[in-house]
Amino acid sequence: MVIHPVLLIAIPLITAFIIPIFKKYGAAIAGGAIAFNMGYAIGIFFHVYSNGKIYETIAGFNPPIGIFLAIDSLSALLALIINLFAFINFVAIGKEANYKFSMLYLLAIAGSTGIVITGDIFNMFVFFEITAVASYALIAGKKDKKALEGAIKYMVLGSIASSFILIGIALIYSQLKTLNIYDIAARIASMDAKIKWASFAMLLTGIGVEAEIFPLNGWVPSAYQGASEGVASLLSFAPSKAAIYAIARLMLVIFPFHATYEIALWVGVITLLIGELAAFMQEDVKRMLAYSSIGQMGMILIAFSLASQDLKYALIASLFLIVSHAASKSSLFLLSKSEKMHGMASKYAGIVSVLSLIGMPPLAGFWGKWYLMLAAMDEKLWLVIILIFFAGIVETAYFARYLHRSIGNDGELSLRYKATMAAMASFAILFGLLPLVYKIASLPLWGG
Amino acid sequence: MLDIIFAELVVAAIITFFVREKLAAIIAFFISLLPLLALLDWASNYGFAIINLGIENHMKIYLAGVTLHLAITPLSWFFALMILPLFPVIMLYSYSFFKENDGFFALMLLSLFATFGILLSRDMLSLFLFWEMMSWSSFLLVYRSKDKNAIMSYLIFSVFAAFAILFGIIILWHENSSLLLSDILNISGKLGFVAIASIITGFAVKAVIMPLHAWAPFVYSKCDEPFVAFLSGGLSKLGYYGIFLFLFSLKGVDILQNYMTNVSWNYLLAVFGALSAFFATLIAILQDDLRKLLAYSSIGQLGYIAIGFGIGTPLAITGALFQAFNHAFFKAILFLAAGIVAYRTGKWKISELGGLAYKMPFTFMATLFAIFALAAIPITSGFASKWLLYEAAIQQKYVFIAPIMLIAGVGAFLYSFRILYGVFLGENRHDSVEEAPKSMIAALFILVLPLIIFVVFPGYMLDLMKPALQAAGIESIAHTKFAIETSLAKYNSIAVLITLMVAMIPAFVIYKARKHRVTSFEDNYLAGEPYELHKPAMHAANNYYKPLKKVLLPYLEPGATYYFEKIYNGIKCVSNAVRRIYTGYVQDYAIYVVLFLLFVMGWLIWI
Amino acid sequence: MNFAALTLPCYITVAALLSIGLYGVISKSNLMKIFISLSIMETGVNLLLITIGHIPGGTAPIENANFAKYVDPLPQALVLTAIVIGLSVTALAIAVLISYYQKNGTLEYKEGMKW
Amino acid sequence: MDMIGIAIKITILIAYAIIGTCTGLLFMGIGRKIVARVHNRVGPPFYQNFIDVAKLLSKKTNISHGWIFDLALLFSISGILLTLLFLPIGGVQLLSTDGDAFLVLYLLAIPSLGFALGAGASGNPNAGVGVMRALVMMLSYELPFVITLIALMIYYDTTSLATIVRMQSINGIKSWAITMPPFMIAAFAADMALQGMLMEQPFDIPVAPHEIASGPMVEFGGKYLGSLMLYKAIALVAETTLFVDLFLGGGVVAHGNFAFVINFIVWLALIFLLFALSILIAASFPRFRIEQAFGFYWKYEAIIAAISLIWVYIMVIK
Repeated sequence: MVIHPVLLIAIPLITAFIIPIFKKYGAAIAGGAIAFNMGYAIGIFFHVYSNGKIYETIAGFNPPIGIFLAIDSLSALLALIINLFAFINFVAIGKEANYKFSMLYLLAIAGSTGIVITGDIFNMFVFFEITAVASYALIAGKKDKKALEGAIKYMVLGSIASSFILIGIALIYSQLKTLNIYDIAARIASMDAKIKWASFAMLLTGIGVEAEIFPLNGWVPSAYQGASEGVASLLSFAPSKAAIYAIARLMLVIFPFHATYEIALWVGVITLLIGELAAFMQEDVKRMLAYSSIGQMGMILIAFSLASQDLKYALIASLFLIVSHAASKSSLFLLSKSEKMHGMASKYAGIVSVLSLIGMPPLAGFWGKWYLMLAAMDEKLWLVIILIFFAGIVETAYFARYLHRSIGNDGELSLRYKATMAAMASFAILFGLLPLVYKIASLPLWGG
Repeated sequence: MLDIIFAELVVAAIITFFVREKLAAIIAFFISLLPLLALLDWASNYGFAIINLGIENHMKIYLAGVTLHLAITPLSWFFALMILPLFPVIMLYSYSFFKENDGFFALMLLSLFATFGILLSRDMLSLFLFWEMMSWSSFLLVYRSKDKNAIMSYLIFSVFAAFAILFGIIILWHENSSLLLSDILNISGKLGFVAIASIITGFAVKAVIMPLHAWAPFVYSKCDEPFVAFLSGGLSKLGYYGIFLFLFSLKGVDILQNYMTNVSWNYLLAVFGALSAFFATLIAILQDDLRKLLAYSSIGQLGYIAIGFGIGTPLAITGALFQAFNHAFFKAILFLAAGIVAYRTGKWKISELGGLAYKMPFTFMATLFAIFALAAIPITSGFASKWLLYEAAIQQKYVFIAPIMLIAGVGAFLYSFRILYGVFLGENRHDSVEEAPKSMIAALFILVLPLIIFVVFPGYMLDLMKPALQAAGIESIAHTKFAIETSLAKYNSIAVLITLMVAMIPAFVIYKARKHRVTSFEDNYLAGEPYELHKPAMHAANNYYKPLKKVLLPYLEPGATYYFEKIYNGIKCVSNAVRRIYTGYVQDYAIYVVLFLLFVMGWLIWI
Repeated sequence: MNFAALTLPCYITVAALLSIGLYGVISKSNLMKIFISLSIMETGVNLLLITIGHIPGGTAPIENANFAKYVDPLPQALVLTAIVIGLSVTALAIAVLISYYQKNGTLEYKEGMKW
Repeated sequence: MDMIGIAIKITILIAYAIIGTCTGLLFMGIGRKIVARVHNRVGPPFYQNFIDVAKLLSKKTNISHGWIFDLALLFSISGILLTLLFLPIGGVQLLSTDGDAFLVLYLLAIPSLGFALGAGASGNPNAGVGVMRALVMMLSYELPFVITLIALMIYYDTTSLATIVRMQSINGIKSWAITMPPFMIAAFAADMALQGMLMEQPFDIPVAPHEIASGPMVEFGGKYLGSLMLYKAIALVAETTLFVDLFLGGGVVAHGNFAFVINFIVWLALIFLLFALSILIAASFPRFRIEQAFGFYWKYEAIIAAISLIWVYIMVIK
């Protein structure tokens, strides 16, 4: 098999620009492209799983000058998750996807995948912007007041964020004259301390807006609430996961310092607490799920920050958390289309997702919490452990309320919609039972 | 053999989900007999020898990067003996209980799977894993009730328990660098204390020790009765299994004692057990909902087990295990019988029931027997267990716990009679009610058997638990087939039974000597007034313990639930305050972004 | 850092543009003004990039034998990309604002979804 | 134990069962006489209760309410005989080595439960109310009683009644528990509890003839009522004997070959004294209401009993 990771980005991008030509068949073409992308992501994943890292330079220039893609086990997994769920989600959206929607959807996927697999910090920025612009448009696409408001909030914060990311990149470039993440990482020590920290702060703030970190996540509840179910689901597994992965790279590869670890840890803890507490009293389901997402992102951030200290458990924890959150939250967002859990499949999806999120074995969420605890224990972070437990109980409380509220059989969801939801939730079980994620995390990391 | 059983349980769980209810019940019944085969296999291989299989003989499951160790131990064998027989009985019962198959049997089999897993776990991770599987499979059964309080309280308390156990386990893992249960805990001081205390707290939630019982009344009173029978009879025992495992098998007692030598932490467990026995009994007396009454009675009876573990002498532990065994059976009978009553009449309120004894004599007899066991009348094995506990308390001169236990035992008579009188005796209110279906009756009487066997031979029960106790280094107490002897006194069950039978002779002679005429219940003495005038007042079961209620209620009113609600409301307030951060103004959010930037910069550059 | 005669005023301008932009975002309630402020910010960032790439006395990075010294070409390429992105965001923003105006009849940002 | 030993033991047991029954009936008759004298009446002859029982048992019974109703008769007589035989009587151990005080407490519940079942099966609301009162009374008086019981148990470090009696009889009267100050208090509390156990005024709330038409026994007639009377007679003996065993050394004053005759007489005298005391109290006090009785036992009596328990506990710990 010829491995060209660039196809993961190129195919959706090109398809996105072709689609407007074939208006009528746009959705079908997009579906085919996403399916191909999914297959390709799976292929790359298993290639990386068995053969190790892949580097690909584009247009013949070698790093540090040229642009290059770097796929290690982590990015392969992220790319797999994004494309896999993107496909399932697209099937769920089905007829609602016209050619415009499909185009934006493809752009968002391309952008998210790009963030994950790029090895160039400016490219990362570009992909962030592609994802963000596509997401704004997707959110606004519902065209009611709430959707527009959500889109505007996202847009304002996203624009500020992009400015900050760009400033951060500019600061790094001004010192090191390179944009390659590898190169930056190798020479980070030679940077002027103040500029180094300023650039980290800028990048963290900028990417943090996309990664739903507190207090940069003002847009999150409104955007999720305003967006249609399919889009909310997309937002929960594609841009946010890519962004948190970008932060992980920032911390693990570029700025592996104790100060950054500490700041990320406590920001993560606060995000977790605020997210879960805010979700506790929320009456609107989508908004509740959005706050819950914030909390989960906080937990993933904690895991990643611990991973900079202790690769052994924390990295596994973060991967499990990402998988669990992607599978569960997106299926819950899809489920929020109907007020009640209608039919067996949606009951299954809803319950499995909730159980995985609150950490019941043998679902993926449990392993996330388990390894996170082990990692936190290794660092003797008593307060963090207790706060995570507290947040977990709060989370359980509102999810229990949610489960109770959605008892009932009324609602009309198509069979395909329910099947896709169930399929999504099944991945929480699948990844929980298979040793895949565990083994992935033990593969050598990028730059390490 | 174990792996086959595990696999078959899962497969059967999936199959039963999709077949018709009767077929599902039959499959579930036969499949749930399988784990018992494993027990028999073990008994035939090793008898009552104390065998702890080495790590090389464990069954291993590889899951998500970890290895789970499973094997039967003497302790798990004993607990399996008390919990696992409940499953086939419940399946048998459910054969006619459910009108349609909506997943009950599948979930029950999953619960069985998890139960079996918990009992067989030989490392803490698999213990926790199966424990949580048990939590969610039973949660899904609770979820079927569609009752908000039940669903929320069960899930929240389960997760709280899980976190408490997890917290303890990771401390033990970190300090011990091993999760195997066969290793001796090499931990002491504050950390060891926190770990063990936390684990015990976690298991205490499922063991329904006050004040962590708040979920039980909601759950017990709203779910399907066959499930509640398992919940009260089986699941609570798993909580005590965990407590026993960590407290005695792993010598957690010593860790607790070594932390502060002059404080007996164990005693605290006994005190909580005594308090739950006492208060739950008093609350049970005042209930009108049959299921709530049984729920509180369950809490009270389980409190005795906690007392036994808390006292911690061989005598007390023997008593506690005996009590656990009895409770598994008699409480299952009571809940199943309550289910029969509801199945036939559709009513739960005791004040609306009455006079069922002549309509359903077999149900009544089984219930009566269970109540004898519950009230520790010496013609069932229920007495021996309580007697051992009383002896243990006196032996240790626990002058606070002993009277509370005894008075709770007396209180049990009160609510027992409330069930008997309110439901089965008194005015006949249901003319068209029939006896329960045969499968249900059969289920009840299967459960009665052990209560009879072990009153005649209490020594056999002590023999059964002997390996479990000796594996934990606890000597078993002196006994023969019929009699148990302690340093304080002796209890000879056969003397009681034979004397009772002999004493029955004069009673029987008196009974048979002269004829009597059976009249309808309506034909009775009402101070000379015709029955019609009194019809509304015939049933005295309405607000039965009114005088007692008047006296006790002010003291029982606040209750643990009240405080948990306060905590819940407190979190609500905090949550409301936190939500205000999201003002809805994008300008504010922009300010947050800038502030965050400045904060991070400030932190990194100046600190 | 090498502060040459030209770069310092550029940095000051960058700071000013950024501050003005941020101030606009924070203080204005008219959405159009907010997005104009964001554009101003972007301009500031672009200026920053160019300033970083500037080498005193350098010329435009076009192959020319006469000039050996030219400015760093990469930032300029970046700025081109950034401008395109900024443009697309602005265009999208205006499209959304039109929709917003049609629904709400105003561009003033009123109390919306909260808590 | 050989066959002859068993035969002798069985004979003794049967003898004591009969003696207990007769003593009980006799005491009841005497009690009626005493109450009558206190009330300034003549009263029935002391053998009146024998006549009553004989009459009731020998007549055809007109009302029964089915087999659960019959359980009352069966359980009451057998249960109370069983209880009696597990008590040491006048130094004779009977079966008391095969059980202990806890067993006796629970055996006492068998006849009560049987009666409660029969009363419930009758469907008469008065019976139901009566049983409720009886059970609440039981809950009330058991608290002080078990506290005093535990005080004795931890002092003598045994729960066996036989052992308690043996240890109290080492030095005759001087070693009786009641001679010690803490147990004087305890004995007072236990005697009040005994008053409740015997269902005498002021604690005759369950039967309260004027309120609920004799409560549980409202439906009993003929052989059922006869068995009830027999039960009451034996229960009287059993309960007073329990008190004697606990506090008065089981009435054991002498040791030796024929000591059991003396001891028997002392035992008889003691239980008569106790019974007479309770009858006198009953004759001079009006009835409590149920809440009052509950409050009396759980507040005052329990505190008194608790004081003795704490006192004993301190003594033992030292």
